[in-house]
Amino acid sequence: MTYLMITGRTVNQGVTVENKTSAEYAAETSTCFMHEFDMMELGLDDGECIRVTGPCGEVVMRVSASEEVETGTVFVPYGPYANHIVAAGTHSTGMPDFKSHEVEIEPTDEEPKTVHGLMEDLGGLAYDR
Amino acid sequence: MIVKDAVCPFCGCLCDDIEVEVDGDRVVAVTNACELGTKKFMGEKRLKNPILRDGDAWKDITYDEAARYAAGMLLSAERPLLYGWSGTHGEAQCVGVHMAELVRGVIDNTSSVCHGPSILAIQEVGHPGCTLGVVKNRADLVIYWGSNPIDAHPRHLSRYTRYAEGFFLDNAFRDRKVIVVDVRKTETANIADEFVQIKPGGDYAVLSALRAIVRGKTETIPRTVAGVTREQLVRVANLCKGAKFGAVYFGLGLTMTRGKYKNIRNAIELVSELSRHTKFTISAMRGHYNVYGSNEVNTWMTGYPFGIDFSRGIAFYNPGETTAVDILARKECDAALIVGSDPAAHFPRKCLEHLAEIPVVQLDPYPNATTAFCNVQIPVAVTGIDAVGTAYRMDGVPIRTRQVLSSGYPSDREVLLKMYTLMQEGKGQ
Amino acid sequence: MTELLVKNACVIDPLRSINAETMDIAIRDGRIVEEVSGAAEVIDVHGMLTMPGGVDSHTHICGTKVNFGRYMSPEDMRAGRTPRRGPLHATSGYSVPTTYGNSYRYSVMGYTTLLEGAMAPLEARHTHEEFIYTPLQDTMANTLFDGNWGIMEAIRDGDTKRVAAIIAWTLRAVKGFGVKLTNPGGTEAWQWGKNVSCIRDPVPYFEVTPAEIIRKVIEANELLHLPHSVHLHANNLGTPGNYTCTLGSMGLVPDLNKKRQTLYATHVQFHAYGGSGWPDFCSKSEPIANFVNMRPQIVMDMGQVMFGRTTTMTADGPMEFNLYRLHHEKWSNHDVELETGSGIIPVIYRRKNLVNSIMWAIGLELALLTESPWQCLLTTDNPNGAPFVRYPEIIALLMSKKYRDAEFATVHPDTAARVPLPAIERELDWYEIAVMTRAGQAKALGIQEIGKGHLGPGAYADVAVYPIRIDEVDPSVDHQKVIEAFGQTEYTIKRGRVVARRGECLIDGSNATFWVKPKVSEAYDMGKDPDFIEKFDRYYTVRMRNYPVQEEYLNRNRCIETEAEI
Amino acid sequence: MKVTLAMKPTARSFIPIEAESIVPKNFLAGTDLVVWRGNRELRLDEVFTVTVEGHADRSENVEVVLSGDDTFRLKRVGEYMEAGKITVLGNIGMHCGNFMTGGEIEVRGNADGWLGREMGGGTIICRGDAADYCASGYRGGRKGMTGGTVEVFGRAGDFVAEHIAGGTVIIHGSAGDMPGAEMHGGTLTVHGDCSRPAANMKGGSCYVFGTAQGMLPTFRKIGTVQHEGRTLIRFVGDVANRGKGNLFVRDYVYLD
Repeated sequence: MTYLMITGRTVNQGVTVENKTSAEYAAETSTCFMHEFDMMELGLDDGECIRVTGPCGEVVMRVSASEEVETGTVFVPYGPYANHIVAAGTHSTGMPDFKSHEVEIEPTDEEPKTVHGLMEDLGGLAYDR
Repeated sequence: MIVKDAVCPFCGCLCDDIEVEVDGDRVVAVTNACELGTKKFMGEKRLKNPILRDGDAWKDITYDEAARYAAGMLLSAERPLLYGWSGTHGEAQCVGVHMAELVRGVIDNTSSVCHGPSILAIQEVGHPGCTLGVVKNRADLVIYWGSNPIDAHPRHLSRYTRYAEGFFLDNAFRDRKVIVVDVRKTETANIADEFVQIKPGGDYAVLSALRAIVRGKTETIPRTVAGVTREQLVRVANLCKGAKFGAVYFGLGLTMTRGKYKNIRNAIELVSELSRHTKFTISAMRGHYNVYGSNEVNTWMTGYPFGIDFSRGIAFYNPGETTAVDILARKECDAALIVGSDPAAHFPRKCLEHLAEIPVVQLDPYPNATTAFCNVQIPVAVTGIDAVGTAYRMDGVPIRTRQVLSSGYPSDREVLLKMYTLMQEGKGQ
Repeated sequence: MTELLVKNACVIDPLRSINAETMDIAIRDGRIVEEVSGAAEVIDVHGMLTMPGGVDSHTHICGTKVNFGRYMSPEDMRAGRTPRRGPLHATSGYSVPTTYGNSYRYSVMGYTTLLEGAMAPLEARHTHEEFIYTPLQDTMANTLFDGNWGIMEAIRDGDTKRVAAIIAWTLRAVKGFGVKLTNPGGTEAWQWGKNVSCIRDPVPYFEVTPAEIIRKVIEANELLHLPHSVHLHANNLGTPGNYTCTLGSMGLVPDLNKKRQTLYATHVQFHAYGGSGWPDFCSKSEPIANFVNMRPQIVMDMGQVMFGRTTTMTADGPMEFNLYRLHHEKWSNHDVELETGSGIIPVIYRRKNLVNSIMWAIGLELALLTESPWQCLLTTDNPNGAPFVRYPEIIALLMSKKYRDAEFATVHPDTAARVPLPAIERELDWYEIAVMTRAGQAKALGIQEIGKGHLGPGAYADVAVYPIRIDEVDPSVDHQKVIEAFGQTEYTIKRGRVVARRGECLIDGSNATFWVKPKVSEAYDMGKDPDFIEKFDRYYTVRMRNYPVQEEYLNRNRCIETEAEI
Repeated sequence: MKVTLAMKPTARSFIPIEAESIVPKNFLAGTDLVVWRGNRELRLDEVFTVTVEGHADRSENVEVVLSGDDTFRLKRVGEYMEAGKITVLGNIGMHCGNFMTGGEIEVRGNADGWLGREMGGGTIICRGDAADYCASGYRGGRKGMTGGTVEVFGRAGDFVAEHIAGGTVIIHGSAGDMPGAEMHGGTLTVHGDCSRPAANMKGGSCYVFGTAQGMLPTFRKIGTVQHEGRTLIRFVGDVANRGKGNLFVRDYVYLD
């Protein structure tokens, strides 16, 4: 199914943003908030894993039911998970389409990667001390 | 020890009434701050010393070694990118500009992925704005458009709008109306007197329609515009025209969606149109505590607020070309210095793939997502916690942050000055 | 110890009544001295015109509003771009250049001291930050009190001493120099989208009139013994027929100070308009100049308009909105809580435009009709009338009837019927120009005693040597030579060092900021006044402890203490 | 005179090369020109194999031919060009033909952003696609293109002809979002589809021969007209802005 993915600030993202190596930050930024009707259609329960495919790749997140999002729309807190699939095009304005991405969502048995894992996938080296 | 009137270095509200209780070199309690600010004051797990990536391992190095590495990297680059700057104090930002001038690099700050589009709009039509206290004391109508202060600027409502006392309002809570415009029914929408829900991508059309209605051209407007009925648009337009003082606060819901700066331009032109009827102002809800400061510093020193390319010696500005995401995604830089931001967490993956290919030095107190792409990371003091310095609030009011504890870490300015001195020597100056 | 001897200078130093005497200027450690040792470095200037460093007593170069003018104008920044060279930083911009751009260009023209014309107290820190990056001039800031709630309340209560006390506390807190009133009362009314039409209109809610604000703040200013007088941007700027309002404002001013004027009326060109609307718009420079000629207690500056593109910026928010409605260009406005406001729009003054042509004439007329050059100083209200780089042309216009006539022939043909300029024969001389560009400005600001604006022993060694010999050039004929000479010094000497030579700045420099600390009695210390503190806490959005500008923001800190009468 | 600039293959670097020196006029005095790769100044022959055939004493008689696989990295080619011809056999980088007042530029491949920015005269032909801000203005500027012609045979990106005040822009394919935004004069024609055309227009004419997606609600419908054998719906606007421009579309869809 295709959804419009919006990314944005949440309190939990904000309180963990200075500690990006924490499990709390990873948990918050890998959460995909979805309307419960859409979840029913995909056969998803709260906390289950989904594969989200965007214009430049895919990433595994966890779904969370939310009344704030409309059907057909999902909300993901700012962070490395959403950005793993956000396209870099800016329409020559400097600003990517952080709030208007079409994504495909399907259930998966895979678990979300760690932030370190995502970074290493792209050629980085995690610092873990 | 309790430090009073400390300044919170989290968001653009830059609340300066924080009480911080310190025990030695540790913050033990924070009063008055929101959850976001409190967590920042209580931050832990700092990087202990500068680190260097050595193949597949990290090794500890000294500050001098780190500064030499950074200076050498910047001096040898053909088009270095100096990015970030919103999470540090103005005095450090000034050194950054001098460095960019000296090595002929590109200097950009996080506004390119925050309110950069707002700046592009202001450059087309100007900006009727005011300080936050003007709204607090006068506004009987506040519109949050594409912004969700409950999550992003939690005290904005209590200090300046919904729950704030106002000199000219007898009963501010009752007399002040709040309208929220968003594609989602956010928590902020729940405390609004009127919620206008727009279809995604429809902000521009709704703003145009409101302008036409304010101008008396209601008959041109279709029955619904981006999911909003004409009746509601007329009601909102009348609320605006009937207000004694109206204030629009807009967020990334306008800057990050389709049309980008054109949305903001349209909102500003709506406010300019309303200014013919009553008093109206508009302001950006800025994220980083000192993103506006980096715009201010860049502007007085280079003439431009962000996205400045010194490759040719003189300053060239063209967001979309000279901004960090574009440069990284197009692989148009060959080194990067990151200060006071975390692009690896906030940029699209394609940008990260280029960061992985070029030398990167970062100044940041904490290990973060960008650390993985660094050749060198240098830990620094946190402005407002263990370093003082100037920051500009979202409305342009400059505030000097306080130092609430001593950690022994050098400030951003100190580290940058060390690098800059080495670079000047390298250039024979 | 560093010593410098400027030999064979043709000196005009009006504060010492020296008019074109050939002499040597001795400098030691940044100050003028009687004589120096044989080891001093010698510069022989071979009879070139030499004056104290230029002083601009009203310019907009640093702070929130100026920077917003830059911020919103990337198209302006495409002009005037230079790369980093040696000790010099990159510059950009024409009408609102970067701080370095302002500083280098002023220095090349021989200016060493600048007064920022309008600083909102709440945003003072910003002005001081930019001063640090204006390295080749000493700076000071006029502080805005036009819409100050505490002051309006004290005036309503008839308590002039409290007005003085609030000014004293604020100047000290924000490291301000002088007291500025911009459209008094109007900036507060503008926070409701309203304005005051002239000096008798009450300010909404506060129920005081601009006339009361002007008079009481003048009295308070003198109670504090501030070096500078009240600096007034009168109500009703830019509207046809506003000269009556200007005369009314000037008529409020008693003569309270022996050393200097009691009121400094700024950019009076914008306030000397006749007519009942744009169709019959005309010059009223004559009644204004006649009025000033009879009142030594008033000094004004020209606010000259020059044709071309510029950016207007002022604390006068409602005026800028009216301009916006005329031009429909981009418009910015910035109201400041409990204090003041500002507005900015870009404009182009065109010769083909009748109104603009009349404005151009009025500024010149004010300078030519005011008998004493000490009472009408040369400014453009930079950049409102024109960027300051146009000063040399203005000097040449004032010195040459021939040049004025040639220019007049190119303006809108109906101008002649609306202005007295063509009939004015007066040509100013070198001495008068020296008064209008440094000596008069220093005297008006009250900084001659601390060594500014003259070359007497003990003065700051700020010297401008212009590449012109006044015994060889007739300014009424050779206006082009005058423009060239004042456009680029042979030497600009700042604090005893040569900082600019023939159009090139030579060093990075380091500025000093002058500010005033009036000493008041305990009873009038607003920092301890419960009512003041309570209102501050309730209605400002910045904590009172976080409001004062720390001395760390002053690069070279030059505090002037005064003994107040309260 | 024909000047052939064959771009040498380079290492895998994407640092843009600013080459505003590549205008016909400059070759009248020889080929001793410089270009800039980032902050490094390079001689023209360090980047190109330079061949000159024939002789000319006027720019009109100079043709510059650019070839090679990496010409997409060249920025500002043809800036301030007054006369003569530039032919780019492949793709060209940003800002080609900035401020051009005369002569002709032909791009056989695709053109990157800001093709013909603030153009005052002359002709630009792009056989492939043009990226964003084709024939547009500069940041904060009042006026974009004021004269001349830009013709793109492929598609155009977003913000084509933004701030246009004069001249002609023709896009044979589709255009992206907001073509003709803020237009106050001149003519923009899009043969294919686009979204939100002529936003906030004050004057000028905008033709869309395909479908206008997300049609703005602030245009007043006048009726149908015949134009070059097509039936188009005529709107006037933008009424949000006291605009008196003409917008013609074959059909349109509101975001309702």
